[in-house]
Amino acid sequence: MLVHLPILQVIVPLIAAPTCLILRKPKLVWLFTLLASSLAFVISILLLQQVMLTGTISYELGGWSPPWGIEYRIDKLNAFIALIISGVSTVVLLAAQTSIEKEIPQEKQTLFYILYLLSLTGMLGILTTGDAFNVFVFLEISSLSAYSLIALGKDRRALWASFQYLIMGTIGATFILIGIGLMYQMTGTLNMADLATRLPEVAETRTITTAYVFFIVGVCLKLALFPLHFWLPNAYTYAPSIVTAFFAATSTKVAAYLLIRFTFSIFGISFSFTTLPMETLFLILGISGIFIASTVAIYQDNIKHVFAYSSVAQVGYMIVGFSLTTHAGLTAMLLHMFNHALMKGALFLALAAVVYRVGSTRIADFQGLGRQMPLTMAAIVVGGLSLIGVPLTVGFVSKWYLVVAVIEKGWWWLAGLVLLGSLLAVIYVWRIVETAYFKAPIAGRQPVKEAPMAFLVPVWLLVSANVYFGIDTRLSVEIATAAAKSLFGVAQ
Amino acid sequence: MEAMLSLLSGFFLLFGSFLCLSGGVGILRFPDFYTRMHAVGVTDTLAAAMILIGLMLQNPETLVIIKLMLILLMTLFISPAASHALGQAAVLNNLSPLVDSNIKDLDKSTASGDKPSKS
Amino acid sequence: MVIAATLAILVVMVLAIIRAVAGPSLYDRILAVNMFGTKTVLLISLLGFVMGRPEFLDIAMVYALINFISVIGVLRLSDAFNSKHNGRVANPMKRDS
Amino acid sequence: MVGIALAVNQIKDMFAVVMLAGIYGLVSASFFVAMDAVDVAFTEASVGAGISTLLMLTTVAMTGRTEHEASHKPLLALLVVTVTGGLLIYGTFDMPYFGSADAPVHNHVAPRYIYDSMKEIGVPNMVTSVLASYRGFDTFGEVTVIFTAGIGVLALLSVVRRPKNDAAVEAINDSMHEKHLVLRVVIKTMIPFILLYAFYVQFHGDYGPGGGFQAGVIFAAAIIMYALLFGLSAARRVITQPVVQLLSALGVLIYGSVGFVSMLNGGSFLDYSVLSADPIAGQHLGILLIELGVGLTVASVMIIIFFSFSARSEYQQAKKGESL
Amino acid sequence: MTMILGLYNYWIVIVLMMIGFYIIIAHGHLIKKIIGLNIFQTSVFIFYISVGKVEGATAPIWQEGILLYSNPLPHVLILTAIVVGIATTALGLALIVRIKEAYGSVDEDEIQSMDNQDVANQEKEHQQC
Repeated sequence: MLVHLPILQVIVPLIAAPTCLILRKPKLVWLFTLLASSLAFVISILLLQQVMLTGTISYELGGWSPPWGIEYRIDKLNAFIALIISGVSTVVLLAAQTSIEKEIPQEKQTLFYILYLLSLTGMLGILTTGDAFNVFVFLEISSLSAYSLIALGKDRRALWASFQYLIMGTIGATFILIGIGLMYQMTGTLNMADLATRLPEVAETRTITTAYVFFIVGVCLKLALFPLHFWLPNAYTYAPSIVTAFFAATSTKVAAYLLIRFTFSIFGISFSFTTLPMETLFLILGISGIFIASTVAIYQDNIKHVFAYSSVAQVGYMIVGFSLTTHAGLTAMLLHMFNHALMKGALFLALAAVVYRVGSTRIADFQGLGRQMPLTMAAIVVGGLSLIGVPLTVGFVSKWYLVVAVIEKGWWWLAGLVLLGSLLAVIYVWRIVETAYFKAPIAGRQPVKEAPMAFLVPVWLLVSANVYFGIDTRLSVEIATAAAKSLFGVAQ
Repeated sequence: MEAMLSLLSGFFLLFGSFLCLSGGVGILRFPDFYTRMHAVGVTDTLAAAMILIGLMLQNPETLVIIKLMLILLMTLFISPAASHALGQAAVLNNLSPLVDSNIKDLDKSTASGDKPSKS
Repeated sequence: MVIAATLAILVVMVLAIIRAVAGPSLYDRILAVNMFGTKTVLLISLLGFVMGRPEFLDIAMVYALINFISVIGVLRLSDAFNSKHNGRVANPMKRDS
Repeated sequence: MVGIALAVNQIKDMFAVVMLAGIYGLVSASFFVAMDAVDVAFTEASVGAGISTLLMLTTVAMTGRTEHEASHKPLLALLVVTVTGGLLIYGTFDMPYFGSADAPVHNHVAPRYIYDSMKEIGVPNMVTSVLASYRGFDTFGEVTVIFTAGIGVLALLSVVRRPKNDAAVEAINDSMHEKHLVLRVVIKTMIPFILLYAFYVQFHGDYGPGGGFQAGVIFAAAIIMYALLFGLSAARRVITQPVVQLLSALGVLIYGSVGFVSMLNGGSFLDYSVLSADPIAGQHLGILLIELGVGLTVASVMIIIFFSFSARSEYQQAKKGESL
Repeated sequence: MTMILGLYNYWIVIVLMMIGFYIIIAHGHLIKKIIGLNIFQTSVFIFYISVGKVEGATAPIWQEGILLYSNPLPHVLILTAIVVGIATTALGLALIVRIKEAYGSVDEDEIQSMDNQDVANQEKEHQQC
């Protein structure tokens, strides 16, 4: 069965989804979903191991050799990100049952888990596939399920947020489709590896330039890169808490993966960055994303909004790493993807616990929670510290690598800007800490209890991962470096 | 025989096209809904039948002829039924026909059939 | 001949579109759509002959079907719409039937 | 087509717009036929002109007909559109000319599909062989997409049915009977033939245009037609909600299990050649099975979607009736 | 001149795409947005199919004696894409129905202002307690 691991990675959650519809009982379905997700996690660990040992794995679907058939191609990069996503998904699912029971009506819970699994399938499918059109198909699976998941939120604004996301997401997907179509027109192939070998011949043409631009714009819509981020804050805020925790940790990573994959492995560095002034553009967008989104985050009254805008800002950091076009920059970006998944997963999951107890995430409702829910709030504090980039947390590691990469390039001013961005994070995290610990509980409100174990266990799992990978950086750094190296190896 | 068939087929096709065109002119030029419907409803079915028969006479394989027959049958079923439903719906919703005295009414009646809702 | 018929139908299709765009009443549009649908059926059948592959009549059949369904759907739903928005205001013709 | 699109832009009456969109679907389908894409035309006709128009109409009927005057200036939109369009036009300048046979598209991957598929798969319709075998996984993804949509719509629109509403709905349906007598008779006679035709499309997909997806849509269309004229509850009596849901899941599972069986037989996922001793027979079997899976899922999801929409609208009406 | 003849088809497609795109962005009515989305996507489909066309070729269904076929691959891709399109449309419409129920409107601006109202209301509520 080991040969079939690449496909099993995607197929396990995919097959599990319709099976859930047959099982029906929400509790049973939850267990089953958890099982499928953890199975996917195990598979991704095995895959990563295999890739680190033997190099890229290729799996031919349907027994047709590429470029005729669809190929699954696992290398260090996507094995790494698949690990993040299936891992976070499993941990988040641990808490799902308790949270969902309160937030979603009984008869829709089964559907919720199915959509969750499908969304996971879509993301894993995007990661593992080696075929450009297959990317589009799985992108749509993940986004369609994402729209419905977000719309399951209790507030009516969830519907509107979901609709906006649907419009933006579909425009993005159609742009990606146009990009793929143009590439196909010029090269006659859809297989990524094959595209990479055939593109240089036609790289000079205007058509390919257009294809690249369309593809990138489409991906950036999904990535919520700064000027195209409008859908994200509301979608994250009004979605059911579990969904927010899952998406915040994963969905932007997948889009970022697509960006890396197409820029580095398919179009190639020389095309992306010498023919077009992409790196400057990305640098500007990244920096402005960091500052504007962080500033907006400071003025938000809903903590989910705060962290959602902070997500947009964190995407900015990733893009800065990306735009350096150096090995170190890419490593920093990958590390930040990993770390950001850990911290945002922890933060939003802790918020889910707060929603479970308090029923709201407005900052005013946090008054006095520091004493009433000490463990949850402690988790938020650690997550926040990580967001700022305090030493001993993962946030520090990736910021460190980013700054080193920037300095390596000799751009001192940029290093300064990155640090300044962290200062903004200090402000919005401090607001939360202040309300939670230094303000008296709202008078007249029933004192709330600590969150149940179903939340505390996964939250603290993620928090301790935050700290662990902040201290022992060997594993994550090693993988990220290897992945970055392999990307540059392919490109050069 | 061959020539005969193709001649016949040509005749049917031409006649069908003519009917089609007259229907088209009708739908465009007639003054109100019911007359337009008359123009279309009458010509449509026959035109379709003519053209399909003309195609059948083009002498293709049996399977194709069977399919053409099926399409023909379906049109014969569908077209009148659709026209009927359409006309009935128009009547039920008080779309009044254009009689020479009530040119003014036309505006009113179309407005009632096409009334924008408030919600 | 086949080509002549195709051209004639194309012209009629254009006329139908004009009517569909111009309206004025809802039923005019439905009528135009219906006519357009039947003409498309014919066009597809003719195209099959023009291109020399007359096996593709299946598509024409589906068109006929779908066209019918959409006309029915439009009528049915516009009915629902009208009855909903004109509310329970007396509609004598409706009561009678 | 440009004219239609512009008209869609201008007209404010949503009914008219939806109908024009339906015509747009028909026109583009005719265009697909002219471009040799018969399978695509098939699908576009049934989906673009049929199902999606119906769904839109249902929505329009539930939400109201007119559009407000746009209050904000569309200048920015115009700018964005012009830039995008300009970029695309810029991109076309280096394209191979339309229809030229020596474009890279026709010379790299495609020739194998065209010239070897008969030998390798033995199915005359190349679209089917590419769809089901060479790129079978894409189609699996497609089935999953449609399944996702079904579940999503269900999650959004499903209503807990209360018996009290049924009576009111039943009354409306009774009043419908006389009015739609002619149509009812016509449709009652036609439905068996349509279903038969759906099966023909399903199993003839190897030799002509058609296949699981189109057959599923036609099958669903027949049921939808029945529901339109005989009322939702009558249609529900024929096909109950749990059964449809089960079938939609079953379709995906059939597809997946074909993949697993080929995996167990020593091939890779969805490698039909190992399903039988003779690779060609194996391919045939595999394609047959997965088309069945596709057909099942598509038909049942379409029915789910449509039922959810009209159940919601009945629910709204019943609610309104109560409040009056 | 050859360029115009060789590319006009694509240009028309692009014009269509842009009209669809414009409808999505500029119109406030949600259903119209979905229709615009449909037009946009359909135009992309037409583009793909145009790419697959070979002059003088016929539909890719094998038949004795025919040698030149159009490229079947774009057809397959577009079949998939159409399905994706209808899936999106259905979901979008379902959302619209729910939005109408929740907000009583299907106009972008109205909903937006109601949303802002919601936020403001919440603030007020909060200040009261």
